[in-house]
Amino acid sequence: MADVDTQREAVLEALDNVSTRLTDEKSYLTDLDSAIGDADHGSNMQRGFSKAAEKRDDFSEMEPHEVVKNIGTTLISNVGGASGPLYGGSIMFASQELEGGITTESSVAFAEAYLDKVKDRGGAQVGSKTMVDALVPAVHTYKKSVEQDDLPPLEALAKAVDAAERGVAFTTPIKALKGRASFLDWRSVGHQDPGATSTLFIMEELLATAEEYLDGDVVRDARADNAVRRDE
Amino acid sequence: MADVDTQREAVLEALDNVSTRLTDEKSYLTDLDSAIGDADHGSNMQRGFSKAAEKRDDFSEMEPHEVVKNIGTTLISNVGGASGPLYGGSIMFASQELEGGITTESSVAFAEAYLDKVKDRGGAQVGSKTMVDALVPAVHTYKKSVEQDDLPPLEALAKAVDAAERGVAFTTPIKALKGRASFLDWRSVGHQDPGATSTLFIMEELLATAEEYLDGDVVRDARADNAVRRDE
Amino acid sequence: MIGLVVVSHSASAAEGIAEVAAQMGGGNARIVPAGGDEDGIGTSPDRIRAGLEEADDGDGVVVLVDLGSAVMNTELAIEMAADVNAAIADAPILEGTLNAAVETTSKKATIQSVVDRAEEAREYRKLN
Amino acid sequence: MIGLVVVSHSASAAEGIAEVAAQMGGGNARIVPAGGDEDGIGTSPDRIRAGLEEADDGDGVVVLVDLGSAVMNTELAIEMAADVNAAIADAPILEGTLNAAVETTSKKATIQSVVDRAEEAREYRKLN
Ligand SMILES: Nc1ncnc2c1ncn2[C@@H]1O[C@H](COP(=O)(O)OP(=O)(O)O)[C@@H](O)[C@H]1O
Ligand SMILES: Nc1ncnc2c1ncn2[C@@H]1O[C@H](COP(=O)(O)OP(=O)(O)O)[C@@H](O)[C@H]1O
Ligand SMILES: [Mg+2]
Ligand SMILES: [Mg+2]
Ligand SMILES: [Mg+2]
Ligand SMILES: [Mg+2]
Repeated sequence: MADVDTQREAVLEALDNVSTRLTDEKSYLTDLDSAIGDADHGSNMQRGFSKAAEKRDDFSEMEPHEVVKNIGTTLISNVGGASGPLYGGSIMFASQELEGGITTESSVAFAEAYLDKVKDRGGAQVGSKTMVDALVPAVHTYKKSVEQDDLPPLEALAKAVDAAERGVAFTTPIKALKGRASFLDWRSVGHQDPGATSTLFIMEELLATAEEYLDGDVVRDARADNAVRRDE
Repeated sequence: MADVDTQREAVLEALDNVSTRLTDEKSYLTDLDSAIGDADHGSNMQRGFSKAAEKRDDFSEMEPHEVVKNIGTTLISNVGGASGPLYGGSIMFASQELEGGITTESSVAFAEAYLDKVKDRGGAQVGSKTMVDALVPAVHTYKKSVEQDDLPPLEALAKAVDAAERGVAFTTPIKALKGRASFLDWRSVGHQDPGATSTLFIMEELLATAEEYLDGDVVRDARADNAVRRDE
Repeated sequence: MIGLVVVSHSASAAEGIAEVAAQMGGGNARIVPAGGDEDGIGTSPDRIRAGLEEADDGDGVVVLVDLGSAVMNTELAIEMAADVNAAIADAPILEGTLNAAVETTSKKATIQSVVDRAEEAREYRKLN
Repeated sequence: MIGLVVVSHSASAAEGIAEVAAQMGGGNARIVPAGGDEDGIGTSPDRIRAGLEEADDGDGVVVLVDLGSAVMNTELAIEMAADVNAAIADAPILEGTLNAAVETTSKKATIQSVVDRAEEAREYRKLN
């Protein structure tokens, strides 16, 4: 296990990376939300994570799990929309799994607790066309890769990111059953879910951060579907 | 049939009498409404009829049924609450029965049309604890007294007023099924309905006006229940 | 496009409901709040009539109402605005307006489909 | 007395609903609007939490909500306000608040009876 200072540094680094990424993706996420929602997912996410990133200094003395918890509460108060309680509340809740420090095992427990809370809070299942569609394959894949296949954490995480990407692609052809988009009924078919997409972006940044800290370099599988990311 | 000028004069005189009476009863009606409603029936009725009475001069050239119709539209715009559309809309609608002039027969048709419109607009039946509980016995009694018993109109109207008074008394021991009071459910039992009460007051003033114009003087039956009027 | 009129006893409730629903319709829905009366809490047939006329572009209007006298004054207003084709939805006012707002932005919307969609809001459950 | 909190995405909708409901409770009900968020349309767990604390006199609180995120933020707020005994009613927001306001003024009211009464508003029909 890395020492506490390194763990904290890694968490803060991840936070910065996520915040920067979501700032870059703000208008893309908002475009996705404008098709089946109220065109605010990009600004919601950008605002919430920027506020958290601005608190870096307040976090500098905390235990790593406390930092994660405080990121959650900051998101709760600042993201707004459905994604605020989902991201913020679930991060806050799952942070307790990290109380003993951030290890491969505790990261699996964190991921599971996070998924459980999102499902519990929002009532969405796989196929509801929400962030759950990205999370379920990602968390299942991560857990199986670590616990059954004994893959190193970085490889497991890379596989999880690919799984999330397949989940994002899966949201496009289905009808929304939860959240604002569900009001559109059949008209939601054919549009990619913003929350699943932001989940993927965050996971990509976690992977990038892990690559730095675990000193590895993984090759991700061929992407499931190029449609899930904006034209670059 | 009285000439048009006398008819119009009688209508305007009735309007004045009703307006004065409702001004006198304003706080009593509001007290009734405060027990099972929102404490505005007195001011609603007073405001609406005062506005109509103030328009006396505008009415001075109109046909009698036009005056009645305009009283209705003035009430629609000025009474407010549930009683606005009920009183105003029904008077407006029923005024067409007076197009051929105000006679005993047309007054029966007016009364029936008025009752039909109140029931139709509000969906209340006898026993819903509304103005319908005063109107049904009054209109039935008036029609029967005129058409079956061949009573002179003044006597028929006096009987109708007594019938309305029994209807008002009947509202007290029952549960409200329509209007605001119905939200109170069982707690509405034991309170007299404000709209039934104002209906009675208006009918009393129509009777007083008719006594003047038909040059009669009728003895009303013993009152059904002293509880229906305020302590004087 | 079918217009919507929101008739609540409170002017600010009507405005707020219209505001939330406008977002659901992606900013394209025609939603006119017509709440309150001259004295504050209440409904006014004259205001509702004006709302009907404002909301109508010729395709007709669906009205969402809160309680008793809102219904009666809306009926009167519809009778008065004889040139506007309008119907009242028997639906919870906020939830019905949201559903209706989405439906009005559909190419296939009709007065009946908007009423139906508004009335489906009765079945809307909020807790999992 | 049981308090009520009205959580709509629109601050003015929440205020207007509270205003109409206050009349139903004969002016005695404790009704706190907690709508909107810092940026306008939305809900805020911090505002809702403050609303819960304001509405509670020790007897508990029932919360009426509009859509999805209002429910989730209310759940979070209830978790945060650990000292307030609160429940969410699965009811149309305006109609449920009116029913609930009447029930809170009953001597026999409990959190459960207020929730039940609010949820009965689903059955409320407006047209004859
Ligand atoms: N009940 C739910 N369960 C899971 N995810 C949900 C739920 N409701 C919404 N979401 C997610 O939230 C995203 C929208 O977030 P955002 O636009 O920030 O909030 P809002 O819809 O309130 O404007 C959706 O794309 C979806 O992934
Ligand atoms: N649906 C209805 N049908 C018949 N009469 C009704 C109906 N609703 C209310 N009323 C009558 O209206 C009266 C209340 O009028 P008012 O206080 O002026 O209106 P509001 O209830 O809107 O404040 C009630 O006492 C009742 O007699
Ligand atoms: Mg959104
Ligand atoms: Mg939003
Ligand atoms: Mg009243
Ligand atoms: Mg009133």
